[in-house]
Amino acid sequence: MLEEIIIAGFGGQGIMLIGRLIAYAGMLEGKKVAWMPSYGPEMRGGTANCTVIVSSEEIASPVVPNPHSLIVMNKPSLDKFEHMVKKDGLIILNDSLINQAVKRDDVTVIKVPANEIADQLGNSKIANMVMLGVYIKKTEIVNMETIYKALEKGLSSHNRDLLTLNLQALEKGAEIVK
Amino acid sequence: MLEEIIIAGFGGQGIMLIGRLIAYAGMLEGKKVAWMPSYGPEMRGGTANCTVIVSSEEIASPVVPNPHSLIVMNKPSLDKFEHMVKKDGLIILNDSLINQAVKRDDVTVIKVPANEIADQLGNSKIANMVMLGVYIKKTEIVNMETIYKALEKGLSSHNRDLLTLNLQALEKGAEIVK
Amino acid sequence: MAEKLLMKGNEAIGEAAIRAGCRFYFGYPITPQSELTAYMAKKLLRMEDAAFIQAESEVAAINMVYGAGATGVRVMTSSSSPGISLKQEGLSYLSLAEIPCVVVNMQRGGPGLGSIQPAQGDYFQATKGGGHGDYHLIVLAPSSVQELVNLTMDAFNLADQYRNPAMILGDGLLGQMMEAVEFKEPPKVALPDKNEWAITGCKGRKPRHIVPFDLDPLVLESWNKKMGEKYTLLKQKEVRYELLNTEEAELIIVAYGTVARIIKTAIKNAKNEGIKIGLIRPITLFPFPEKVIAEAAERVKKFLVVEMSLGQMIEDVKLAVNGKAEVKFYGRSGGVVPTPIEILEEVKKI
Amino acid sequence: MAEKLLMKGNEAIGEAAIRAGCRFYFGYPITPQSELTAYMAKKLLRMEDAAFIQAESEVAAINMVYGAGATGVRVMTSSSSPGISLKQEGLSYLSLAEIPCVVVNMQRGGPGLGSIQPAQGDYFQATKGGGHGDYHLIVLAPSSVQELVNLTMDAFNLADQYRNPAMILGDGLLGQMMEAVEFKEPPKVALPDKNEWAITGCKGRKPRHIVPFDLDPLVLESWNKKMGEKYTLLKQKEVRYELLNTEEAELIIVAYGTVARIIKTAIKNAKNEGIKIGLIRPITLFPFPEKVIAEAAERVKKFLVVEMSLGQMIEDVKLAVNGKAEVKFYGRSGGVVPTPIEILEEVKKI
Amino acid sequence: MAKIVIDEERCKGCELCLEACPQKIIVMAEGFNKKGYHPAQQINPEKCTGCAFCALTCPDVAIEVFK
Amino acid sequence: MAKIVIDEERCKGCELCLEACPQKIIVMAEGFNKKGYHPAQQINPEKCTGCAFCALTCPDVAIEVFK
Amino acid sequence: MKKVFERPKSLTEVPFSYCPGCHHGIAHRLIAEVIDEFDLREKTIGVCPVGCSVFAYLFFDLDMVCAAHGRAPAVATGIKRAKPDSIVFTYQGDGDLAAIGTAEIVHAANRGENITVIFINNAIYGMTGGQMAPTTLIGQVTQTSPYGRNEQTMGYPIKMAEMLSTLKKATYIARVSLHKTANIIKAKKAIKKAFQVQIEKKGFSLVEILSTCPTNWGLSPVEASKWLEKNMIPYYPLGEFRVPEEVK
Amino acid sequence: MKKVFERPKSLTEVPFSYCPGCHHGIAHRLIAEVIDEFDLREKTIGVCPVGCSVFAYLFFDLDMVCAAHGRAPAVATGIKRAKPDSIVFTYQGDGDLAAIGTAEIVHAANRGENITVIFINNAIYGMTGGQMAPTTLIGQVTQTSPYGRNEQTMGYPIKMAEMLSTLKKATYIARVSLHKTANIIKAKKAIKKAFQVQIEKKGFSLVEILSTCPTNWGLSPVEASKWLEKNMIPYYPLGEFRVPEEVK
Ligand SMILES: Cc1ncc(C[n+]2csc(CCOP(=O)(O)OP(=O)(O)O)c2C)c(N)n1
Ligand SMILES: Cc1ncc(C[n+]2csc(CCOP(=O)(O)OP(=O)(O)O)c2C)c(N)n1
Ligand code: SF4
Ligand code: SF4
Ligand code: SF4
Ligand code: SF4
Ligand code: SF4
Ligand code: SF4
Ligand SMILES: [Mg+2]
Ligand SMILES: [Mg+2]
Repeated sequence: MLEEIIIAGFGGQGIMLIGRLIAYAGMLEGKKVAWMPSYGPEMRGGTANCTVIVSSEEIASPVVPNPHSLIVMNKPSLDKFEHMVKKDGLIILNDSLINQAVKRDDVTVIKVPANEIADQLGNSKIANMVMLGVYIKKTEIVNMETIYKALEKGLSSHNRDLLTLNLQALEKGAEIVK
Repeated sequence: MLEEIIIAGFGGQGIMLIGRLIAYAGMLEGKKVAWMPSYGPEMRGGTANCTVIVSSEEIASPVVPNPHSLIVMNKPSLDKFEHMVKKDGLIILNDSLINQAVKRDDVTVIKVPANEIADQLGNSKIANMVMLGVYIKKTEIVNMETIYKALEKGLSSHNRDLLTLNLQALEKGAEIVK
Repeated sequence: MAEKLLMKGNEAIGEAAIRAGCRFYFGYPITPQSELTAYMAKKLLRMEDAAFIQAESEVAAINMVYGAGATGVRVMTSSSSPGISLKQEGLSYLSLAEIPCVVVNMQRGGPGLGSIQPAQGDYFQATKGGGHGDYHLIVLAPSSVQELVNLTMDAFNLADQYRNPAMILGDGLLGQMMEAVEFKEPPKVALPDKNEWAITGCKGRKPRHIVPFDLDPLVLESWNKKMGEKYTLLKQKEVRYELLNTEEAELIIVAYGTVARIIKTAIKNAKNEGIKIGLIRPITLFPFPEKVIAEAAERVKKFLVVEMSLGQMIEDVKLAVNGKAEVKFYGRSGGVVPTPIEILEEVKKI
Repeated sequence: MAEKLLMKGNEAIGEAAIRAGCRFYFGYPITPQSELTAYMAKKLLRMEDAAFIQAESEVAAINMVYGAGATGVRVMTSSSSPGISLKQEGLSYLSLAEIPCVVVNMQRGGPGLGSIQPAQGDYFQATKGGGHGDYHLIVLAPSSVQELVNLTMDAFNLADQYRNPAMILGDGLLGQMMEAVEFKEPPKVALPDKNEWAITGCKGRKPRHIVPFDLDPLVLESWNKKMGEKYTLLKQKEVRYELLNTEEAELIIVAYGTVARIIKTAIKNAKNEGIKIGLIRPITLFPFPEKVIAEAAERVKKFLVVEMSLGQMIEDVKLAVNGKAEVKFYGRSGGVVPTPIEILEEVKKI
Repeated sequence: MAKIVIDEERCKGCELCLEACPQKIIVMAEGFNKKGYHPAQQINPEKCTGCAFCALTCPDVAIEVFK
Repeated sequence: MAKIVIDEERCKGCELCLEACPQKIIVMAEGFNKKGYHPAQQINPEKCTGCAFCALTCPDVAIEVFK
Repeated sequence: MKKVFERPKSLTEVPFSYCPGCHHGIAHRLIAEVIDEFDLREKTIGVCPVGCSVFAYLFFDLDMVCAAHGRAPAVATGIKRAKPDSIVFTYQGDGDLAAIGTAEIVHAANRGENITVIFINNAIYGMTGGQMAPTTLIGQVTQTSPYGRNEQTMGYPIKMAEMLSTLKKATYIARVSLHKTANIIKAKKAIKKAFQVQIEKKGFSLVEILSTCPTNWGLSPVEASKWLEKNMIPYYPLGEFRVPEEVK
Repeated sequence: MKKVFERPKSLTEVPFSYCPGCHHGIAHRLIAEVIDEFDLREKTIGVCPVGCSVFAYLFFDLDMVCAAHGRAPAVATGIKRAKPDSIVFTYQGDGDLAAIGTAEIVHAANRGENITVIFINNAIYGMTGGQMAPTTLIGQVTQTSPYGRNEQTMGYPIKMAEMLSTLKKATYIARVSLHKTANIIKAKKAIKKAFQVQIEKKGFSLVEILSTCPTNWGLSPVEASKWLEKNMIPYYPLGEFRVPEEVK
């Protein structure tokens, strides 16, 4: 089993966090994991992305030119990463900020109005969790429960107040996947 | 023709200057010359020495492990350089400051009471010129006149006031060599 | 078995250093190693008999290392390419003074301000001595977060054992990525007694000096020779490398660090296509595993060196191969990380 | 024929630089190159449209060079080993920014504070790039005061022609010794127009930038490649060396700078004893004269590399020889200058 | 009579102009611009004095003022 | 009753002690020491007050004072 | 209607890459306006530092050179000495100027280099993600002062304007702030004076600008401006520290 | 008779390698006496610079470390942080401290490192043969100011004591001179206070010592002391610039 994911969006959308959660959950489930951020001043207002690999075997190359899945939260990132996704791969896109169609027809596309859902839940910052919920439910790369655990363990104390809210967002996301 | 000389003494005794004068005079007479000082904090109160090479051919190695001639103006320098002089070479030593015999018997030794002579001339700083006078007269490596010319040209304006005195010292030195 | 933690490479180094007994860290922020500086701040500022200083510059940092190291404590600094350049004078001093310390370089694209993406353009600087004079750092090149941990611990031991600065030569990718790591007890090795030379105030003994100069060239030369002997010893005793498929290989790739991991994927893919590639991964860059390469060159006639640079380690590979085999090069630079696919394509061209 | 002057090597460089049109000098004193700084002060402080600054440090000096060089003027700095180490970050910046300039290193014994006597321990630093990233300086190695003059003039031309920093790699002995020199007109070569890139204020044109970074690795890589091409061109077109007795030699010594002169005496003495030694003296250390060495290795099976170091250039010689001949080494370090006698003894051992 | 023109795409929604405007006639728009920010927006333009405080304060030079 | 002892071989003939001595009882010797300097020398030792000004001023710590 | 406020000519059209509400943008605009008003665009050479403003060359429509971290004053010195008729300014952060570049700024000021230095004091290393700067306030939490800056081990925030004012050839030294419109107007006046000193070849001029870094302070831009007013200004008094007679 | 003046224990028997009349020797003796008087010899670590006093390790009978040129304050910081109970002093020339080492001294002072700095201001680079120091006086001829220091291109001599006194944690800062016996006595008092500040863990202390370099000034030792009095003291006022309440 080998899953390679790229997650991309604006800096500040919580891109890095959901990547870490997947990696952490993977580790908790005994898999090999690697998480690799884009870094540098891109973080300031620009775009941010990270790569996550979850695998049953030792991970050799941490560089993923062709991910199976793409979680994408803004337009520039869709432009940048769309063509990289493997044939028969998965693109989950944040419909709230991307009013643009995916050009490829050889991949599965799920459109998520993540910001709207997050706003409904009362905090626009948790759009990322909605996306994560969709992704986990769809791929079952790890159990949703492990993600909950990861959230509990992995969130800094500062963010912990938001735990319930985060869980709600995850569920909302999962609900989208019929 | 190849002459290799080491000149050594205390910093401040004008060691470097007489070396430069030989080199400069050599150049004026159309020979190849090289002058190489010891350098660094040795200059501060310690010992100083320089190597001069005057040659009719291109000078290859500027490093002279075994000079033909040694002009030596203090005891530590005699200790340091005596053994290096070539067999049948020449040692001119400043008798005023070195009350120690040369141990070797395979070299020519000339003892010069340079400081006394200089003091008599009224300036203890020109002991070096006395030594130079001895050396030139003895070896005739260059003409004494060329040394005069070198002195005129080569002395910084500051020292030029001392020109006559220097010439006198050179002569006094030359006189020692019968 | 110790608990597994998901950690960034940079933070893992910090934790490993602390577990190896390092209580003194002097550094200056720079991407992509800043998390290490931050980690040391977080930990050391709360520990007894410890110090963390964000120095005014890399120059100051390496000289603080020099001062602390001179007292015999375990001490570390870290930076990335431009900042490491600023430490060159200091590293040259530390080497002659034989002060053990660990220096981390999380390389980024260069030269100049370059980019902040991973690169391997500082190989020459690290292994040949970017500072003046004859000296070498012990240079360790990890290729995973776990190896960052292990080699950091080893680096402190090697530094102490040989009284020589040791460098962890990583890259931005290693520093930034997270993997699961375990912290085992740092390896216990017999180490020389620092009380023989450390500067601690002359209570109960004759005063000591750490003076990295001697104006008598013969004395200085004798020190140079002593250092030279140390390097020879390192070459005899401390060479480390990893081999993969070198026995059946028709072509051997030599690569270190991050690149070596990518090569492993390429090798796997190649196998599927029936192409037999082997990998020699130097783990110590100085001392360089020249013997194993020389031996391989007796059997295998094609070598490919892959680096994230215009070609630096290739010189050491060629020196080891010594004309016995063809040595080709493939490199990406400026912060570009090669993919397994392009490497396989390159292999096919040979 | 121009008048002969008896000049110290350091001062001769200064005079040559000024005659080559250099009006800007930024430096920091260090033995054994201080006379050069002093010479530039004496001359430039009395010239129009010129500047001399004793910078607050070597770091500041190289960055002043960067600023002045960016405006298109001919500019120089100089130092000796430890001071050159401090310039490594700057040299890396200058290289990527493609700012021409001339840097003089009058090497002394190292590492650390070392000694102040002549040495050649900075060969790696000079030729491989002691700073971070892939870059090379143009490195010229004179071996007499006259050659210091000639190569200094050439260095300015080469720097301008290739938009690359050029280094004069001398040593304390060359800087301190006096020999007779002539100053001929600096060679006139066709040079690219600096008005194409110099930063002078954007009057009458679009603004320009000198920005030695790009966060897009692909862009930075393209710059790296462009630099790589420049180095290839240098290797094709600018290699210089001197040959002595290489035709009849049974053993070839490779040596540069001061050491090469000493070898010449050794060769002469050897001839008297019936021993046939040849000399290959690299004048450009980067680009290194690898071809002529490779060719010689086809004929001559014994090489001896002599350096005032523990052995640095020997790696380039071995790379050129590529296993075709045996390459031995003899070195003195710490500021010790080998004598013709000991070299001849060494030869006899082979 | 005065007016301001806010360059929506330059605006990063920092709200400094809101604070700066003495007339308090700048608010944040509901929608997002291409970069994902809610841009600033003038309301009650008739109250604008053309004092340019908003423009002087805008870190992104996103505002022009006419009078 | 006071006296000073000048270490001839340490003395570099700088003459600072001459200047410093309120009694002006230090002069330079005629001869040279091993390093080639004329060392300082006390005259009229009976005038010495043991004030140690000479010693305090000597850069080479060449003077000891007894009282 | 007439345009009464527009983008200065010395800025390009490129949108700033700074974070929302970051004062770097305001400082940029003020400099550009001053250059426009003195009509210096064609003879000005800017030196950008390493810091968030490393990208300044994209935003100023001028000849620009990017210096190594901290070395902008040395680079500017080289430029100015080679081209004495140009107008040279550096733009530097507090990490750049007050930490790694301490020697360069002190000696450029001491030599009285005829350059203008714009010094952005935002009490933090912005670019590298929020480490302690020499100007970070006591108690301020940063990546490298995670328990707040502690004067016992880290010393007090350094007052560069005051320190440099002890140097005789530091002709014009002022400290201003950008947290309010009124201060922005004053800041521009100071920048103008600084350039005027250079135009008149009177020596070294420096304007220290208290600025926000909302991102690394962890505050909204509006909160950040308030934090600056409340915390920075009491410690870093605004005003002119050195003024040449004729420019007063 | 009793010995009323003898060689301090913290000096070795090795004769100083300094030029005749050079004040470095006096400064060495004063430091050694202070260390003796506080009985600190066994816990003191000295840091010598690169400069004529690079040889200080031969003369002090103490644990000594030689730092790279200018970096003594950083080296001392490393030592002191690793061994907080030791007494650490640096001994630095004006090239070392006021030129290449500017950043290190400013930040050691600003951090309030609990070390003592002895700063020998002899207005010249002695070791390297007489180049201009940042402290060289206007008009003074040196190897690199062959027509005299000119404030137009080289700036004014820098007053380090004054500059560092603007830093809050620079606890004790004084300037003294060695040109006369009376001054030597005062100098020792200042050095003693500086060490006392360190012993009491009160922070950074520095004594700037005006000294002669007869060799590179081209004067006899006696003339040099007079030159110092006549030229240096009017520009570099003697006195205490920073004194902690309790030590006054
Ligand atoms: C030699 C070197 N050291 C460190 C860095 C990393 N670095 C880049 S910017 C910066 C500091 C930025 O802070 P500041 O100067 O305050 O500017 P700001 O981003 O806050 O505007 C550092 C340490 C570097 N590029 N080069
Ligand atoms: C990095 C470096 N740059 C330059 C030098 C050369 N150097 C040695 S001592 C010195 C300056 C000495 O002057 P100062 O600090 O005033 O001490 P002094 O000799 O006057 O006591 C210099 C420039 C060096 N050793 N290292
Ligand atoms: S010009 Fe003045 S009144 Fe009008 S919107 Fe701007 S700040 Fe408000
Ligand atoms: S100040 Fe400018 S960037 Fe900020 S909200 Fe107003 S218009 Fe937008
Ligand atoms: S002790 Fe006083 S009186 Fe005696 S010699 Fe010395 S200075 Fe003169
Ligand atoms: S002060 Fe000391 S060194 Fe100088 S002359 Fe007197 S005794 Fe000699
Ligand atoms: S990190 Fe801070 S200083 Fe940098 S752009 Fe963002 S807000 Fe501005
Ligand atoms: S050169 Fe000057 S400072 Fe150095 S020892 Fe001689 S007199 Fe003293
Ligand atoms: Mg900042
Ligand atoms: Mg000095």
